[in-house]
Amino acid sequence: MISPVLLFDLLLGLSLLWLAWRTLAAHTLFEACVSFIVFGLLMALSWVRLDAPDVALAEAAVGAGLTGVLLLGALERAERARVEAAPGPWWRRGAGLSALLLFLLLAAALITLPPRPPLPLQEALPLAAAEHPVTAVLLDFRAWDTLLESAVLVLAVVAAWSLERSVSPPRPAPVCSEVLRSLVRLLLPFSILSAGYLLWRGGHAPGGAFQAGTVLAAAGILLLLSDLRRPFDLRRGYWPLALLSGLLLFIAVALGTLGYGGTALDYPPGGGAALVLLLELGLTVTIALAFIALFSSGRSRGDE
Amino acid sequence: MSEALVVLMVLLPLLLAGMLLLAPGGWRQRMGLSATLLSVAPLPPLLWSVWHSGVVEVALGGWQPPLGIALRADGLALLLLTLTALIALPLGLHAGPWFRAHATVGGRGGEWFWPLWLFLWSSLNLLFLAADLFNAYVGLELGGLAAVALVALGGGRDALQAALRYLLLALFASMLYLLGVALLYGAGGTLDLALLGGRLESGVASRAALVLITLGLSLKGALVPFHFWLPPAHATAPAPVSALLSALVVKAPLVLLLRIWFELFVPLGFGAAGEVLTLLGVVAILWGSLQALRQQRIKPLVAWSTVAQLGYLFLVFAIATGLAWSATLLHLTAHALAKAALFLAAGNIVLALGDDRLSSLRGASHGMPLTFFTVGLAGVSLMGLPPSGGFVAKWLLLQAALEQGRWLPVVAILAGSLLAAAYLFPLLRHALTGTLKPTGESAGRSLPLRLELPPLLLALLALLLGVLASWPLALLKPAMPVVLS
Amino acid sequence: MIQLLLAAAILSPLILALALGVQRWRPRLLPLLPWSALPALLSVVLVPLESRLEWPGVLLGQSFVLDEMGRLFLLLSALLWFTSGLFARSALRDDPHQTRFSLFWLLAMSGNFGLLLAADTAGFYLFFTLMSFSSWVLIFHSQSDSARQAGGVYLALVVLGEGLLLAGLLLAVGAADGAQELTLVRSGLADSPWQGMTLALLLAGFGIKAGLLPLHFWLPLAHTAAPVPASAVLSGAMLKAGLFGWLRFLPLGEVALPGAGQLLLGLGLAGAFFGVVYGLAQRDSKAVLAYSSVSHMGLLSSLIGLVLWQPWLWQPLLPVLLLYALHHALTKGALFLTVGVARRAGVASPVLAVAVLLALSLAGAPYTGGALAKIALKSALPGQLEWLVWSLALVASGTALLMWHFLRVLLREKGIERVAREPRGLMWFGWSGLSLSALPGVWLAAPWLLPQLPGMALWSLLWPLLLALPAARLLWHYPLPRWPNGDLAAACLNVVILRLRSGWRFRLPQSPAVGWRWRLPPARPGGGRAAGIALALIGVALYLAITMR
Amino acid sequence: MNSGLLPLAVLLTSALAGVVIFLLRERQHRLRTGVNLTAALLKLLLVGLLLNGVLQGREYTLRIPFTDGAELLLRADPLALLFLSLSAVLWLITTIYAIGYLEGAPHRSRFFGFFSLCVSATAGVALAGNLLTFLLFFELLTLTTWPLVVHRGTEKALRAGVVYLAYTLGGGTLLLLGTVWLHTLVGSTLFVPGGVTDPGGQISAATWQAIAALLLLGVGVKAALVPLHGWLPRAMVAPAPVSALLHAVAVVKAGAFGVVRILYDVVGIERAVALNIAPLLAMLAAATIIWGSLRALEQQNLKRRLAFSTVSQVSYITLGAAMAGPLALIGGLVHLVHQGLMKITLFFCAGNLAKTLGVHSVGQMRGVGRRMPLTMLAFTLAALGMIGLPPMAGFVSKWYLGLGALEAGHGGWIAVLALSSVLNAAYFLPLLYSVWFRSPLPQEEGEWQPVLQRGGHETALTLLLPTLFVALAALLAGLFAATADSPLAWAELIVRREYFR
Amino acid sequence: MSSALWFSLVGAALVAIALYGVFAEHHPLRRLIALNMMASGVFLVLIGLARQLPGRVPDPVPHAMVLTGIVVAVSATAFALALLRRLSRVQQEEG
Repeated sequence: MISPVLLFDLLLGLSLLWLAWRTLAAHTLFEACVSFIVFGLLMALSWVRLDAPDVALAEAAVGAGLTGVLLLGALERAERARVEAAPGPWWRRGAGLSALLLFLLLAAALITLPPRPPLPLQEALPLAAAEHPVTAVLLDFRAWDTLLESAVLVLAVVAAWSLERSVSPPRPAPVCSEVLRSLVRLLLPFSILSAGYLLWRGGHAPGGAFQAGTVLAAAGILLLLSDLRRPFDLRRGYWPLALLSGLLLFIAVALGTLGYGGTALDYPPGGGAALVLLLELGLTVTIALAFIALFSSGRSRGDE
Repeated sequence: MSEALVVLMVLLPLLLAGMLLLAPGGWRQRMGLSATLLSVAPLPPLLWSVWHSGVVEVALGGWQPPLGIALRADGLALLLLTLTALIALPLGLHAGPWFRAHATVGGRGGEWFWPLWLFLWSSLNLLFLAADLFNAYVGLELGGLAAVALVALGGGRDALQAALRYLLLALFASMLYLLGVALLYGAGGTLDLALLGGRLESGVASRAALVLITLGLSLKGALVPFHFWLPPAHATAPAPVSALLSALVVKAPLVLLLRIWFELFVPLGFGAAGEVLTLLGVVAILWGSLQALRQQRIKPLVAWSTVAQLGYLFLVFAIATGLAWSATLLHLTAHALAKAALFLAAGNIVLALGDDRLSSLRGASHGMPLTFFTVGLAGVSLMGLPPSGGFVAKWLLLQAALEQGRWLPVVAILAGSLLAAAYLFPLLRHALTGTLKPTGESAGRSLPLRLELPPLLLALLALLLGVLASWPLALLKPAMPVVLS
Repeated sequence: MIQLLLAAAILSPLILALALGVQRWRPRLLPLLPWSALPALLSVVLVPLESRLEWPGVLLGQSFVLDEMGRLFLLLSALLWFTSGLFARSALRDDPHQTRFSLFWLLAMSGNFGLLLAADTAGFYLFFTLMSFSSWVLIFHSQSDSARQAGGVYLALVVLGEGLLLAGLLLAVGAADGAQELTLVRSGLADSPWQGMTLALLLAGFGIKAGLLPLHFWLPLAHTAAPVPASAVLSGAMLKAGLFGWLRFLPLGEVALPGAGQLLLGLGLAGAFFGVVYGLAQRDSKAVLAYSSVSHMGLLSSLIGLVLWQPWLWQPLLPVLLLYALHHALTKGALFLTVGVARRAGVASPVLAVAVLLALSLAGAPYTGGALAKIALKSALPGQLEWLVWSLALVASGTALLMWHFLRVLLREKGIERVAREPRGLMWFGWSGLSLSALPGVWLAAPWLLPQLPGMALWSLLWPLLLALPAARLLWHYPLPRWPNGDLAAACLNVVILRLRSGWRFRLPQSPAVGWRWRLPPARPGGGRAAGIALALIGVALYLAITMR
Repeated sequence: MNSGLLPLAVLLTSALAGVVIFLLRERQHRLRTGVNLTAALLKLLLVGLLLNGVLQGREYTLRIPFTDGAELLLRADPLALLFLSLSAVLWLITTIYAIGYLEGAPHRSRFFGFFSLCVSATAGVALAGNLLTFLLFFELLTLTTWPLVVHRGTEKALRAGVVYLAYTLGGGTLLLLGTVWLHTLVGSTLFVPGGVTDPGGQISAATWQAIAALLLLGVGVKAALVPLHGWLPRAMVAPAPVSALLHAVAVVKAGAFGVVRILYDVVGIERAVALNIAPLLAMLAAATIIWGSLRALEQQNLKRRLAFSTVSQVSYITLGAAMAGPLALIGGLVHLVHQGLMKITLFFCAGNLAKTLGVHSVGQMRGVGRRMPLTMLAFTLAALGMIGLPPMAGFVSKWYLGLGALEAGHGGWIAVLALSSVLNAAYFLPLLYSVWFRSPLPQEEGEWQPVLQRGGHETALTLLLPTLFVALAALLAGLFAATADSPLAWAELIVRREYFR
Repeated sequence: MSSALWFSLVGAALVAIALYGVFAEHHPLRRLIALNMMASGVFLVLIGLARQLPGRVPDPVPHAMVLTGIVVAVSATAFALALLRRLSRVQQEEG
């Protein structure tokens, strides 16, 4: 008899697929964006089912939330973009064929996958700079990946800035209802508080820089949307330094450990945890500001 | 000490990029060149130590590979790092004045070029040194994004359109690659290339991984059926950027594929799949050259020539001998130098003449003799005529193909070099001769030496490679994959 | 000393020719024209037989020898060049192209002497070519229409001759495995594997120069078009050069070649008769003389053919041949000069007398040089060749008839080229010198050549002349119609000239111009859409490639 | 000077001169002439040194590593010296001629730069010790001569340039394939008089034929064998010194030299005869001789007629080499020098006519003998030489070729030689006739005035003296062929010492 | 059929659907959404693989990879959208 949990997973998987199909077959772009956001939420749910709390948090905040906001922000301009002619029916059938073949290949591979030897985690974890395994991997074992990933983020911001021709400050949001403003005033302190908690918790439990950063970013974007404060331009003043702080800090730590111990990112025995926390802090600030910059870059005065 | 140098090769450009971003726009252009010079600093000592004491392994974060990430600086990596540095210096010299000249035309690319270029450079260095597959993925993404941003610097409608199509295809290709890596991780339990070799056995998973990784990387490496994004992107990008793209960026995925193919897949017995890639390489040479013959404008012609020349690099998969491997890498180097010189020179021509149609080249060489001499030299290397590096590479490739008695690559190589002559000489023919334009005004304002010298330097390097071919070959010999030697 | 004289014989005309190149020295050098033949004349007398002159460095190892045959031919050539040179000096004094004429006159003379003395094949070929090409300018000198036409025909044949000769000489030298010496080449030809081909080439090559029948048609055209001294030398020295070539290269007396011998004999006799008949139909005195030369050379060729056929005849016939050649060269030269004198100064009684004497000598009247040669010939011929003797007699009567016709034409032409000023003495000297050497000279040379003087069989000499008388009368009433000069050539030449005039140029079939304009259709925008399918195809191919292996 | 440096020095003198001249600006023509002449004289001196060194049997080799498996080798053997001395001497003369010819023309730095590079490439082709080096310099020759062909920059020159490239690059590709194939099979492509040693004997006859065909066709393009000669007449668009260089000294001679090298030093003449490669090549050469002369007959432009005459004349060398007999090879090799001397004279005269009188077509040459007597004298001498009349140099080589044909056992070639002489006469003698014996065209059609001004030279001395010098050289080379230090003697030395012991 | 394998298969299906979306659609925004879905699909496969390890604690490395992947995907999407906006503005200006 199928256990209720398995039934739930089955339903969840099928609804995911159906929703994906609906997103692609959506008539209007807006409908596609909205269904994509819902798809993101369902994805977060499936991460929970797969015992991946960190990923669930990140997916919910970034995958669903932030991407959705960006998509909606760009929606209005995207509808007016002139597009090449749609590919003919034969091309679509060809694409369908290759999709099917790809699925068969993957399914066969996944089903016949031999069990792989386990990673020597048990011995290494106690030595890691953080108890929570995911954070340990992220910021100790594979800290190099995280460094480069922050570089990718900063690069995305720089690239978005390089597209702007005229350097004009972001224009104020259209008039928005008072309800939103009051809601934002309520939510802001809570989000900062929860971001701080998530950051602190990352060391030993699911959480960490990514999730905290994203929450802060959400708060910032709400602030922008609700027009509570004069729109600030991240390209002026100290903001670029703040934006780059995560990356520069990471590189500084890498060079420091290089100078100190001879191998980059090899934390000294005692100070591992402290350094990780420092790095997490830097990452949070960078991620938050980066996402805010990415959101606001599309809405500068020159746009409308 | 040399471990530090390896890490510095990747981190230094990132750091300098960050610092440049903090500097105001005007300053960036001046600091850009010095940042490029600084980034090259760790290379000579590293080259010296690898030349003498062999491969340098770096386990980042102190953790050995199954857990941590490793960087391997072997002969192949060093050759490509040196190549990148050799191209970066003249390019840096050329980009400054080039963008300033364009600044007057309303382009603001100058200040954003330097940070994006440094990000790209760091990603290239990472890709050449990476021994960890996921790390390579992040490197590919970093490089892809930076390259697209650089193409978008062109600013025009078709530049942006080409950039968007390039970005979408690059993301798609990275996803395929990541899927392949996932399957490998699923089967092998580790992401390190060297360790994976021992842990995999030829099941459906590893075969699927081969198919996905090969598709992903050949899409990023513009092998013929997936080449359509390259010509518009390289033609519409600013000249220094298209030089970078054609010479280095489009080759990094191929180097990664070469490593994975010969260190992972061939030992598993999947060598036979190389026939497909070589066949596509042959098609690439012929199709690219024919298309290049069609072009009426300079930069699309040079871009299509890249598509053709990339075909040569895929011939090694079927021939699979040590000689073919080193010949392919030598060809990669020679093509990189010559193509960079050609693109920079093409940029100069378009800058001086105002439009890049081939027919308007008549008598253009009066104003800029050096530029057309560079086009000549670069042409000689692309055609594989002695004494250029291209000739040596062609000679070794032909020898490797003939040793295996494979006639198709032989015919393709020879036809390719003839067709190269066919589409390159009109470029020279129009320019060298003929009277000035009917309107009588000079065929284009004469260019300052600062713009004409760097491409000449690159072209001379391409020729020098022909004379000193034994050095890179010696560098490559120890790094030859075990299955080939 | 001897070597110096031999060298002077060949080189003096050459040096004089080169000196003429300088503008300032010309007035002083031109009078020296005839005297450059003197060294050759002296060397005939002073240089002992078989003395050699070696120039190892020149060309392919050049060497010269004066042997018996060479000496006789040198004698007749030198005499002719000297006397005609005198005649030319006065005849061409006020001719605008005088320098050019004398330049090529000297080159031809040097070629002629070098040819006679050369002892190696390459040298022989060098001087033979020099003579042939420079004589073309002499023929072409007056640049009138007939002169251009004659020059063109002569040049074409000379070039053809050169080609044949080169091939023939190469084959001959090849047979003598690379030896250049003429004597070795001659003996080598006897057993050479390509004997037939070599003989054919040599016969044709020298036949053109000697006026053998099918290749003779340039001779009358050239003689009529050339100025008088040039035609004198042409008929005298140059025709004999062809003969000399045969004597040098053909293995006469060493091997029996019946085929070639009979062919040459037949062609020679045919030429002899044809010359006489066609000569009678000419109205120009020089044409008549030219055809008489064709006839005589035909005779000589037939004798050579005879020797080729019956080698044992070589010993007795050689001196006769030499005497006959000497007599014909000198007499014909004198006759040509007579024509020159007659045309310029009219036919005064002494001129007429000498002309008649020369004609009789040529026809072989008794007590003349001609008779001497004819009798020597008859005595030398063996008994069983009776028909040959008869035919020779017939030719003799024909010649007599021709000479009668010549005298009639000459009388009609007297004084047509009368020049304002009285011709200077040099012309008379030249003419009289040659006539003297032709008439009594042969008598002096005969004993020196023939072992013993044959008796003067009067009757056998007289009956041909008598036979000629009724024929002459017959001709007086029904003269032959006027046939075109240079029979074979005239026919095909007109066709060629018409085509040339109409602007026709030598055209090869034109290969289609391969200027392909291969313009590809313009490139259509990126085939991104195809990538979807391409992915599937290549993915499947990769997968199958692994599994199928 | 140790043995290796001398060949390198010979190569570098003209190469460096070329580079220096490139850097000179257009108006520094005195300096440029100085550099040009010193380089030419220096090279001549070095070649002289090399010549008597080789005469005494000293060995000059220089090895440069190319890739691990192959190396570049420069070696001065007698055959190389023959071609090298010809190119060195004629380069000096052509340079003087070019200086005079291009007085006041644009782009002279570019011209003389490529001019010297082209000659160093020729020197490289001569001195190459193995097939790889030969190929390298052979392709360099194409690169350096192309700018000379399109020097004028007119539309016609450009088209001629494209055709030239299509042919020569095609040939180069065939040569490359042959070389690589041989290299992979045998491991080294060293020039060995008896032909490349094939230790394992694993090269089958068919492979040898294929390789020989590839190599010979590759070289045949520059040796202007019949189907591959199309580029030569079109390349006549180039200025006269270039045509002189292309035809007499560098390109065509490199092709013929290549044929000899490949037949005797790579394939080996016994093997070539055994696999009937040599007879086939001989037939092709004979066909070229006849076809070239026939085509020359119908050309009205003087330089095109000379070009087709070159097509036929160069095949004498190929014929001589292909007849596989000592005498024939001597004839072929000595014709390499003689044809060079005679043809360069003809082109200098054509250049003089074009430069001073603007005469280009055969029709305009009527009566030009009076206006330019010395040039036309040189022209006549060279023309007679081409026909093969003694005492000119052409006769000597034709004579040896004839004897060689007989020695090799097939007399048929003599017919070809004789026929070609007649054809040569057919297209040269009318020229001489109209030059000397016909009155010039009336004033307005023929735009040069017929009478030579008193006292003035017929044309610039720098144009006249080289012409007369080479004409004299051609005459002396023929007249004194049998002396010890004539080209003929050197050719005999080569054949006797290297190929037919 | 463990739930991890099921989710991996769902991921594979998602990748397939996304591939169809990338090549069948023509509007860049739709193709971008398809690409994001493909990323999620790949991450599902990755995490699915992580789960198959015996013992309770799932293998953290795929989790770290997915986290990095998500950030990279979102930054790429953001840049793509900025590029799209810029393109439509330029198209509008140039008419």
